[in-house]
Amino acid sequence: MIDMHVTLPGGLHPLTLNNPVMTASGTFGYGVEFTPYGDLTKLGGIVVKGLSLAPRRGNPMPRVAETPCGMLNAVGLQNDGAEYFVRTTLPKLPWREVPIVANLYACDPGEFGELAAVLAAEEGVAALEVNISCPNVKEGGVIFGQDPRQAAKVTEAVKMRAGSKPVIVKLSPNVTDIAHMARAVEDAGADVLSCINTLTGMGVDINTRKPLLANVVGGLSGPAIKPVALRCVWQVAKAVSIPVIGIGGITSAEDVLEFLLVGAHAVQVGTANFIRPDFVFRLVDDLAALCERMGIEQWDDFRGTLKV
Amino acid sequence: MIDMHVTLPGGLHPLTLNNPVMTASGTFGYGVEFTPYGDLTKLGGIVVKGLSLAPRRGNPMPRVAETPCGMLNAVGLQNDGAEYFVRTTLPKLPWREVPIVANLYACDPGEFGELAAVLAAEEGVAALEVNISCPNVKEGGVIFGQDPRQAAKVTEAVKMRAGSKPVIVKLSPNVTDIAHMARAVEDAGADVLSCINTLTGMGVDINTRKPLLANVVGGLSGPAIKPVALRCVWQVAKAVSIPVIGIGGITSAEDVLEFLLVGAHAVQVGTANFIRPDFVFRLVDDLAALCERMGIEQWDDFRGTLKV
Amino acid sequence: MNTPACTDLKVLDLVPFGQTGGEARFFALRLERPQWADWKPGQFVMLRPAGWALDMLWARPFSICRISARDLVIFFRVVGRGTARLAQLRSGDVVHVWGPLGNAFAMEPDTPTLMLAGGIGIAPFIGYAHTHPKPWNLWMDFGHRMPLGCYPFESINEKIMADSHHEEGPEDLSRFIETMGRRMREFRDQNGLVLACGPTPFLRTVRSFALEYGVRTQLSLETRMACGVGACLGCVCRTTEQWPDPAGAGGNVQTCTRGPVFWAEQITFDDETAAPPTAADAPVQACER
Amino acid sequence: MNTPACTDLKVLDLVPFGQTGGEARFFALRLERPQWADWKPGQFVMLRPAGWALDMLWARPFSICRISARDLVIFFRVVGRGTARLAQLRSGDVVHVWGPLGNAFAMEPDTPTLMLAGGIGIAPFIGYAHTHPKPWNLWMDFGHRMPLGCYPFESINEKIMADSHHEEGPEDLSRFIETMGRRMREFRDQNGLVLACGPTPFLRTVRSFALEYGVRTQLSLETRMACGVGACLGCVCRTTEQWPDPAGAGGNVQTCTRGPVFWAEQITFDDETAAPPTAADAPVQACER
Ligand SMILES: Cc1cc2nc3c(=O)[nH]c(=O)nc-3n(C[C@H](O)[C@H](O)[C@H](O)COP(=O)(O)OP(=O)(O)OC[C@H]3O[C@@H](n4cnc5c(N)ncnc54)[C@H](O)[C@@H]3O)c2cc1C
Ligand SMILES: Cc1cc2nc3c(=O)[nH]c(=O)nc-3n(C[C@H](O)[C@H](O)[C@H](O)COP(=O)(O)OP(=O)(O)OC[C@H]3O[C@@H](n4cnc5c(N)ncnc54)[C@H](O)[C@@H]3O)c2cc1C
Ligand SMILES: Cc1cc2nc3c(=O)[nH]c(=O)nc-3n(C[C@H](O)[C@H](O)[C@H](O)COP(=O)(O)O)c2cc1C
Ligand SMILES: Cc1cc2nc3c(=O)[nH]c(=O)nc-3n(C[C@H](O)[C@H](O)[C@H](O)COP(=O)(O)O)c2cc1C
Ligand code: FES
Ligand code: FES
Repeated sequence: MIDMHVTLPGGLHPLTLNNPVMTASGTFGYGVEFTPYGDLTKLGGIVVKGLSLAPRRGNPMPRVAETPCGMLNAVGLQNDGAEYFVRTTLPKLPWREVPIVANLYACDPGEFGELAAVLAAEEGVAALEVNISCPNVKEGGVIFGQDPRQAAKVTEAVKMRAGSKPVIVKLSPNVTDIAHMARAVEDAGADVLSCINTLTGMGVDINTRKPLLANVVGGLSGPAIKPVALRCVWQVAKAVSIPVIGIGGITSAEDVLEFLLVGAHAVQVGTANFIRPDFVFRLVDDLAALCERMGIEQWDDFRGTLKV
Repeated sequence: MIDMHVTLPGGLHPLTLNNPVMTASGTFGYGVEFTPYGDLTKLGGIVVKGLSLAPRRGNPMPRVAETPCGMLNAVGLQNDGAEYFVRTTLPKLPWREVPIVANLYACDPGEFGELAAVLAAEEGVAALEVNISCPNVKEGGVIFGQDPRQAAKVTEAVKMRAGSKPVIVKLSPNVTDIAHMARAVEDAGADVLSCINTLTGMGVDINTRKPLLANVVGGLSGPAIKPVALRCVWQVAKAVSIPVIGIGGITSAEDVLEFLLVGAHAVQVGTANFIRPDFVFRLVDDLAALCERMGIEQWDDFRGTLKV
Repeated sequence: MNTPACTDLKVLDLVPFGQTGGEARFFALRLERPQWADWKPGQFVMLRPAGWALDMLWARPFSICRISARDLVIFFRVVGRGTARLAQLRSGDVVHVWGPLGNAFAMEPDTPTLMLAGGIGIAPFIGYAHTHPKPWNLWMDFGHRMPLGCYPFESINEKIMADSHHEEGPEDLSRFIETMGRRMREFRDQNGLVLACGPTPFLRTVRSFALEYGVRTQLSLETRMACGVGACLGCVCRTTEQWPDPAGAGGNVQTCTRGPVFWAEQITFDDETAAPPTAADAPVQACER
Repeated sequence: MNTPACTDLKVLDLVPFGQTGGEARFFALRLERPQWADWKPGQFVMLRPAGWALDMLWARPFSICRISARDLVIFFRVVGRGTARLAQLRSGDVVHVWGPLGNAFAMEPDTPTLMLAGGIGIAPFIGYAHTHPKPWNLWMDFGHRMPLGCYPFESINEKIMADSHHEEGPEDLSRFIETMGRRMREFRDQNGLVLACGPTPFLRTVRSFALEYGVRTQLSLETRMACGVGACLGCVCRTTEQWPDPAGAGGNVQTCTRGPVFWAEQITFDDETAAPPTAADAPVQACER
């Protein structure tokens, strides 16, 4: 039987996961919401809801809408702030048994640095994931993740204050050339890349003539985007030499292997957590069984072995 | 009851469609394939399979794959060439009753211009649609549709040889800023914009460890991409003053109205033609019935009335 | 509060109410009994048939009507794609169910309690009426647009004092609103409790009466829910300065975990800058939530 | 050729073959009779149940087994998601069907004709055997991996001379290939005709024998199809210099409209640089197409 553990090489403290199946930020709350439905320590790792320095109320309602094989969200990063998380929520999490990854959201590089310092200082935080799908308010609102120089700046700012904690940079698919973005943040010091964040989308109601989201546009996620996510992970994994975490539309153990096949070291499961709250726990079991059935004995024998 | 006709303003010869429902290039053959399944003259317009100057064999197999609420294709623009189309196929089409739009594919601006000249000369061709989702072989393979300057060059080249025929430029969603692209081709003289072409995606088979498409990456289409398409059409319609044709994931009359609501003058139906070959004919009837039910009496009263 | 769980339950049967055949829009769905220790009226379940394709990812929230030794019953109305698919369930089909979710209505057996139900909002009150230890302290006013036989009104009417108000035209609606106002004042005068469940416009009215007349009132909110467990933050409502936790005042709280039942003065409907395109907006779904 | 049409047909019944219960993987699907004027053996239909959600957009192609006064019958094997869903059809369900599509097998009543079928590739030969005016000129060799009862072999065997070859191990396979070679030489010597339908590796073998021994041979290809009407260009196969239309030689032609039946020497399997991940590649689907 396969040893499910996976280590993401690089960095001072390489991140070792119980298995390649992590949860994606914003879709698994702070982890604690799911304790009735499964054993958190069974997971590869838990990426918590995006955290900002100050608490945020988020966007007005409605914030979510269902779409064909997917959903739109514009939650607007509602969260209690990093301080509250560190003081109140983190102690409730089994962080010695399962890596907890903090997901960082800020509006300029300086703020990102401060946030990184707060979170990296915590023993219970195993790694930092930088959400660069946010506008740089100081630079006229350009999205960090759509401009290689801005993305590099954020990466450097976080890296500088992250101490020995691995820094994961989460890439946006809403760009002309994702490989270019990936190289830019790799050069800026990222230890790991995760991709993809949501695709920008929109929905409308023809009866009310209103958008489905108060924010008008939002992020598309779910199985609908899996082909785009696989393409991005494949392009990024070829372009960089640091490990990549695949995200986007995973709803089965087969999907997990698809991402590993195109070069990912691990994956994150997002929208599928809404199919049923025990989804990701079952997925870990399914993955072990599938590997057994397919005779996969080591992740290294399978990862990136796509025949092109 | 609503008068279903719609005129796309602008250009020397504004394009008047029987109704807003056109077929999308590459999904309706040359139209003739569908004569057993419906009356072609019922359609708003027919955009034929992409045409190149010389015949093209297209990509090796496999070329298509099903994905959640969508599909991937990498057909590689197999076609008999513009000459053959003009000589053999066009005369079989009821072009006096339904506008036939030629979809142009070439690999450098000069070739695009020649192609435009051949097709614009035909009385049976009502308009030209320029597919800029192709690599510029002379400029190192950069995709025209991902670089505003290249896209503008192609638009100018086509426009120069198109005579009085309206030139529609079909935008790719695989860019950081589609509004920017739209303005670039508008400035270069495009009469109409259509969007979106497919999203770049990929699929793999974990058993064979091979990509699902021989071409490895391909274009994602179908309901899965509708939220992205709506967002693009909304952004583009706000950015330009020429009319926009919405494309992407339409499978119902409600979907058609969604695109009109965000600002499209007309739509094209692609992948839905594979659900059943009489799909688009039924859709025209459904649309008329829906407008009746909703009390929509003029397209102008509904188009672009989204409340944001 | 009881710990929720996620289980697979078989459909026992699906019983149309009021109408039959392709016309039926109201159903009681009986599922196998889940192994939950406990539940309280006002709580709900998330429900997703195992056979649903991934084109529709989310489960749907429904109030628990009853959990007996043999079954779990919910009552629903077809308003859109998800409920239309639920109406196609057959005996033996498997449904993923998680619950019991959310808080519950206040239960004060000795307090005169008025239940205000609008349309399908009657559902949670079935359990409330049936588990209330002193049903003689319970009253109900029920407003509905479809014929009474479409709703499980009888099963409440046989336990407690219940009045139904058929809204067939605008005058009926204003009469019902007037009645609600009068009844709420009556219950205030008795130091009573008011519980309301129904479409958002109805809850808005109840809330404004509650504030105006100063009667202790709870509202069970309907919002669109993706997860039901507090994780997606898609179902939030805006709190007021009356919110018990000062840190949360004026913020957004999850309806699924902090609600669905709220004290009228602790939340507000007013901040919904772009109000959700709820059932009430779409012509076909005008009458009920 | 007859003009195809797209119609909605009701399911009459779905009969499992060979296995029963959850195990069943082989089925005969009987639909209402369509109003088509005519059809020919080797032609096929595209089939998409009306109840399918949009998560699976394409219809699926199946050979026509039979069209009688009362019904249209196809025979299928569950190999993936689409066929698994087809296996859940119930009487009365509606299916969108378009056809008859494609060309057909050559029918030369006086020519000794050998049908070579691999697995589910037997399907089109049912119609062929039943509509052939001189069945005494027809022979069949049928290779199969699952028990014979899984296939509609009996209905052919009662009409014509048919041999079945159960492949249980590698030796059986080489024996069957040997038999096919011998039989094809026999038919060449009689100036006969060979028709083959089955998984691609099987067709490859038949094609190489056809070319080696110089026997007139037709192959019915299986390719993935999205539209079935020649529009998507997803189902093409590569022609050779023998292709009758010089302009098309060495190009790609649609299997759905120019096939599915091709003369062995007019098409090639060799240009499939990245061979499709067909049923034959996946472990669970090793044996049949
Ligand atoms: C705590 C709670 C308890 C509920 N209890 C019941 C019950 O006992 N019986 C019952 O019939 N219904 C109940 N509902 C409402 C029910 O969940 C919705 O009617 C259902 O989710 C609609 O799904 P749909 O796919 O058919 O509608 P959709 O196709 O998604 O939408 C159709 C219309 O319904 C609106 N809508 C969608 N989801 C919701 C939602 N969650 N709440 C309100 N409107 C929505 C949409 O805006 C749209 O106008 C409850 C809702 C909540 C939050
Ligand atoms: C002209 C024609 C006639 C056919 N007649 C019959 C018939 O009479 N009975 C029958 O059982 N089958 C027949 N087939 C094959 C049948 O269409 C496929 O088995 C079916 O489409 C698989 O769908 P799925 O969703 O279950 O498989 P998927 O989940 O899509 O795929 C499962 C496996 O089947 C392979 N596959 C998918 N589609 C096809 C396809 N069109 N052809 C071959 N392999 C495919 C995939 O590569 C994969 O390995 C025919 C195919 C063609 C082209
Ligand atoms: C409701 C919701 C909230 C999200 N919030 C965040 C967030 O706070 N930070 C972040 O980096 N990504 C966020 N995401 C993106 C997901 O982490 C993930 O990248 C995306 O949903 C694609 O994966 P999926 O298709 O598996 O959902 C959110 C997604 C959803 C659906
Ligand atoms: C099989 C296939 C072939 C296509 N060929 C072309 C083409 O030749 N030229 C072009 O501009 N777009 C082509 N497209 C893109 C479609 O015209 C359309 O832009 C896209 O599919 C999105 O619309 P849909 O979701 O309705 O399919 C093709 C799409 C498909 C699925
Ligand atoms: S439904 Fe997800 S937080 Fe309430
Ligand atoms: S299946 Fe579309 S061209 Fe043959």
